Amino acid sequence: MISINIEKKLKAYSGQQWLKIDHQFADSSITKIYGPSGAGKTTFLKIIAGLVVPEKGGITVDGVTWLNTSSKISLSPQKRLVGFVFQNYALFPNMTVQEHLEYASNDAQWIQRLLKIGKLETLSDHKPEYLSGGQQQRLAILRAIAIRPKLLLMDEPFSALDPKMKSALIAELKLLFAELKMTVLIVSHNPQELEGLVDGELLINAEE
Amino acid sequence: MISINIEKKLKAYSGQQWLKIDHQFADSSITKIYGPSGAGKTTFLKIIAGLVVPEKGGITVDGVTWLNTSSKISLSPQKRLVGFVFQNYALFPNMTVQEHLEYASNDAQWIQRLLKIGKLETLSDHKPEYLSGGQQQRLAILRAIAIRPKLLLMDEPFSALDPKMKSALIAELKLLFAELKMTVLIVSHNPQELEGLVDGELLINAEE
Amino acid sequence: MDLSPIWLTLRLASITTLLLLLVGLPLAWWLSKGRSIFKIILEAIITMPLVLPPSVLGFYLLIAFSPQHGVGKWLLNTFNIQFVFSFQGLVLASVIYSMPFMIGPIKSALQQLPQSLAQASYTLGKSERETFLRVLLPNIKPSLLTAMVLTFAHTLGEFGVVLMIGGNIPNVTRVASIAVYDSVENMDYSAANVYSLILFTITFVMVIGVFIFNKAQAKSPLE
Amino acid sequence: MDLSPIWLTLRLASITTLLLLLVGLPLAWWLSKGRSIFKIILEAIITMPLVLPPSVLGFYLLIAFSPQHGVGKWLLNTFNIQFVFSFQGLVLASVIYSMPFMIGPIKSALQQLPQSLAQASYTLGKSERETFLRVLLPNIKPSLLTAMVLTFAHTLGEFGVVLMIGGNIPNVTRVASIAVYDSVENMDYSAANVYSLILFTITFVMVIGVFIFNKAQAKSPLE
Amino acid sequence: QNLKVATAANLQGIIKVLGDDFTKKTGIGIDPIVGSSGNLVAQIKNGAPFDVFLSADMSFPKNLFADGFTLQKPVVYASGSLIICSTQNLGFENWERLLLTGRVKKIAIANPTIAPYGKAAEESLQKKGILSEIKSKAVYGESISQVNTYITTGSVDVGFTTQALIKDSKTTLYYKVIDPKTYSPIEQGMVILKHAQGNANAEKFYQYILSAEAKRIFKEYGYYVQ
Ligand SMILES: Nc1ncnc2c1ncn2[C@@H]1O[C@H](COP(=O)(O)OP(=O)(O)OP(=O)(O)O)[C@@H](O)[C@H]1O
Ligand SMILES: Nc1ncnc2c1ncn2[C@@H]1O[C@H](COP(=O)(O)OP(=O)(O)OP(=O)(O)O)[C@@H](O)[C@H]1O
Ligand code: MOO
Ligand SMILES: [Mg+2]
Ligand SMILES: [Mg+2]
Repeated sequence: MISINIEKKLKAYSGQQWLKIDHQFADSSITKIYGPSGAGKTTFLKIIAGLVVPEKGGITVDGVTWLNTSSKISLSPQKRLVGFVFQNYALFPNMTVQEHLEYASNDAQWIQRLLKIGKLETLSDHKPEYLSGGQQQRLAILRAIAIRPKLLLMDEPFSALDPKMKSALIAELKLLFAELKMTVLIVSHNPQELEGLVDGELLINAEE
Repeated sequence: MISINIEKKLKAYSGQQWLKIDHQFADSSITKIYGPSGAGKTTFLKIIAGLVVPEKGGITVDGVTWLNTSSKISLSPQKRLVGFVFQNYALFPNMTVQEHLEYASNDAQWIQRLLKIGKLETLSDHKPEYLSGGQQQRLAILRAIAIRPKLLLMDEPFSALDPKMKSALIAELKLLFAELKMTVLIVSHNPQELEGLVDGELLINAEE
Repeated sequence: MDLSPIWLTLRLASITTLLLLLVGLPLAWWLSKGRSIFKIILEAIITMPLVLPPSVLGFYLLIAFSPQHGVGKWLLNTFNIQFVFSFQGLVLASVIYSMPFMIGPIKSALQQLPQSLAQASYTLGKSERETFLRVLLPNIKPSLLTAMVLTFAHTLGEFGVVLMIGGNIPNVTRVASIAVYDSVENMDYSAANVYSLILFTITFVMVIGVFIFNKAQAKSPLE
Repeated sequence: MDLSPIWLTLRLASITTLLLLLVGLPLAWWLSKGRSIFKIILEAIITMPLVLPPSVLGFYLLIAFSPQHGVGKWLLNTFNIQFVFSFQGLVLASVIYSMPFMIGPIKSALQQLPQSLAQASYTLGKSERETFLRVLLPNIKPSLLTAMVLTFAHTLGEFGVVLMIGGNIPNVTRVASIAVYDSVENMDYSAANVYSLILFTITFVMVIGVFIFNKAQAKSPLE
Repeated sequence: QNLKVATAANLQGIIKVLGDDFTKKTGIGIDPIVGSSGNLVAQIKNGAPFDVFLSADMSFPKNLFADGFTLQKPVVYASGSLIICSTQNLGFENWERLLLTGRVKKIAIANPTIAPYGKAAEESLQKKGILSEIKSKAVYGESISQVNTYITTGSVDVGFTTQALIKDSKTTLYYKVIDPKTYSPIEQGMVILKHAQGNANAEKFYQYILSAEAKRIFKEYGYYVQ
């Protein structure tokens, strides 16, 4: 189980906002996170991954303390090892599709399977620059899953995919999540796209 | 009226694909462009804007030849002056929201109006780095419109916006398009989001 | 102690850096776009002065601009300009000598920028020049500053070339590096130390100033 | 004609560039991350050798490493290492002297990379070191090459420092720049020309090679 | 307008004394341009605005004269005196034996191909029959000034240099004058350059350098004068 209770100041709008979250995520659950633009969804995911540190709060995962601001504990991103699909993909310009996955995993069979899931087999030696928007986004998803994380954080992971591609991919991912017993948090703006996939929702709305 | 008839080789998949388009867009029309990921939608828009040159074909806009590969005519992007919303935003890291719009237009009132349409008034002195995904996307839209283009090309312009924000923005844009008599091409993966806005559709599907 | 070499040096370094900004920026930009074999060769030529021992470069300049023959004679007779043993000669030599320091870092930084930045600017109707000045350059500011600091400092410390074509004439070509060298040769180590210390301090202050200015502009993480 | 100065010079420049890669890369990387006042000062100190006239830097090194006293004496007695009039001394001096050329361009290029690259790598469980080597460095390859070319070439052309602490010993410290200088002094201008030409050619070929290698890797537009 | 006097590096110290004395007597100021003789010649041949050239040897002035850069034939104004010198008190009574012992690890000599003092030192070593044995200890300076730097900073154990160093140096030095019979005289020549055509002051300076007062100063600095 993942327990999160954090408070983070957002510098955003002229005034000041607080991102306050107090929530538990059950093991192997898949949760949709939504809320207005700029409310702090991305920030929330980054806090969980250890990329941003909140002013106050704690995170406990299966009994292990990842973060506790009062006792100054904060595990590094490397130790937390969550899968992270960045909203802007954050692909490595120097690596081909294949190299991205090899960077994340040593298992050649696993990589083959991922490429097939993302329908990128034929593009495996292309660099991000030569990929279309949707192809880039699929690569970002595959890279995050490649490390077989126990916890997967996805920031708007399907926004650049056409409906057919999207539903095929989601069907595959659903099986994969179950197989690997992943806990998954998905930020999404689209009310319908996650139907049948998620088993919970969390609304993020910043407070003044 | 905009007449387009082009052929462009896509290096993509292991084999070779051709992007072949032969289409007319009526003045002040709003067209939705859709098709599978990697089919060439972004490439098509870049060809119209003059950022990519096709192997063969021509583009004529209101009687003016923008492109004619057989007589080696190709107007520069600066001369074509289309509004372009890039799929990855392509914001300028060195400029604040306000500066982006000032770079595109000298009209202070116009800029104020745009900021309001994009709900970015309170963020006007933030740089892209400090904006959320949705805020960045709205800035990209505003910047493209700021030059009051006769032709506006939008590549997945609403993918990072929450539904409420999106429908409010689309309503505003609809008025603006009519007011400025813009011809608009919108690439979108979402079957519903453009309902009521567009008056035509174009399917792009690469051929072997 | 005679401080005129310090002023002369500062004047030389500032003028050189300024000229190289004017010449080097467009050149670096042009070199960063595409790569014909012609550009590669030009770039190699620009890099050359770096590899020649300064005294040798100075020697070639001395011969090239000697008022006794060839180019130097023609320049003297036609324009009454003499490049050897004159301040403008030092400026010319420094510009040639420090060119790669200005061009190199800027050019490679430009190459590393994503192409979409320039493209976005073009669709806004901006010329290549305006795009360069208002979009590309501001986004490589750290490299630009590095290039300027390297150029300025390198000119301050220039020695071999000046030794050759300068002639060590007080107030005209007797720059600080030569003054220090003289002091060392003269075993007047305290004067050498004072000159060195002044040069040191100036650069130190300059470099720290640049970094602090840079820091004020640096990206801060979310927290 | 005696070609040993050329070989010696190439050896010196290669070793210096290699050492500076090993020392300079981690240092540039460390400097590019965040900016404490301590880092700023350290960076200013690294930039210093650039601004000191080479002969003066050489003079200070001479005093620091003189085997009669202080550090030099201790080194000689303890490790039997002597830095004046020896090849390792030239290497040390060149490393100090060329350090800013390696550090500057790399550091600023690293600063210009988006932070999300490193972040993405961290979430994949990669250490900072691995992230640096496999993600950050490859994405600043043009700047890395610029830094290496500047360092190599600058060491080739180094003169004043070697003049001071080298002692012009054939096969040990008599590098090409000194050989050229001697020829000029001796009014043997043809030998000077030959040496210069060889240096020229080597760098020219090297620089062109690097650029062509770079070109093969450069991004090509969609068309 | 001050006279511009191109001055060989070994005169670095003495030229100030000479210059001050000359100015006191005539009211004419001088700007010494100090450098190695070879370098100064290269500059003179390429248009350097110098009036008088005081070289470290005769061959450079002769070369200038032959190429027509001077107003008259070169004259010898002084001859250099070679010494062996150190910051340590090693005992120079039998210096040729000393150089062979382990107490001396590095010996500074001016580059004999370009500096007359270096040529003289090697000649002397040759005469003593130890040149080849000490070759591995030799360290070469580009000019006599550089040899002086090596000696005074203690970078070398001993060095061969000009006696003028003793007068200039602020540190204590131990030295012995080398027997002038063991090397050919280090004759230093002077010329008035074309640039000084019609400049009476240059002629005055030329005469001063050959005068008895100047000779006294040269002698004080250890130079031989007729
Ligand atoms: N690096 C940063 N430093 C300071 N403030 C930031 C930074 N990045 C984003 N912000 C601000 O913090 C707020 C929350 O941003 P965040 O990216 O978490 O929003 P979001 O919920 O993901 O929005 P979206 O749906 O538009 O992506 C925004 O208002 C934004 O302006
Ligand atoms: N710079 C490039 N050079 C060569 N090929 C490219 C380049 N960019 C994209 N491609 C290839 O061309 C094809 C068309 O790309 P394009 O970006 O136009 O697709 P798209 O229809 O916009 O897809 P998406 O909906 O995923 O954004 C893709 O298969 C892609 O791999
Ligand atoms: O010109 Mo000198 O006096 O041989 O060094
Ligand atoms: Mg977000
Ligand atoms: Mg696309």
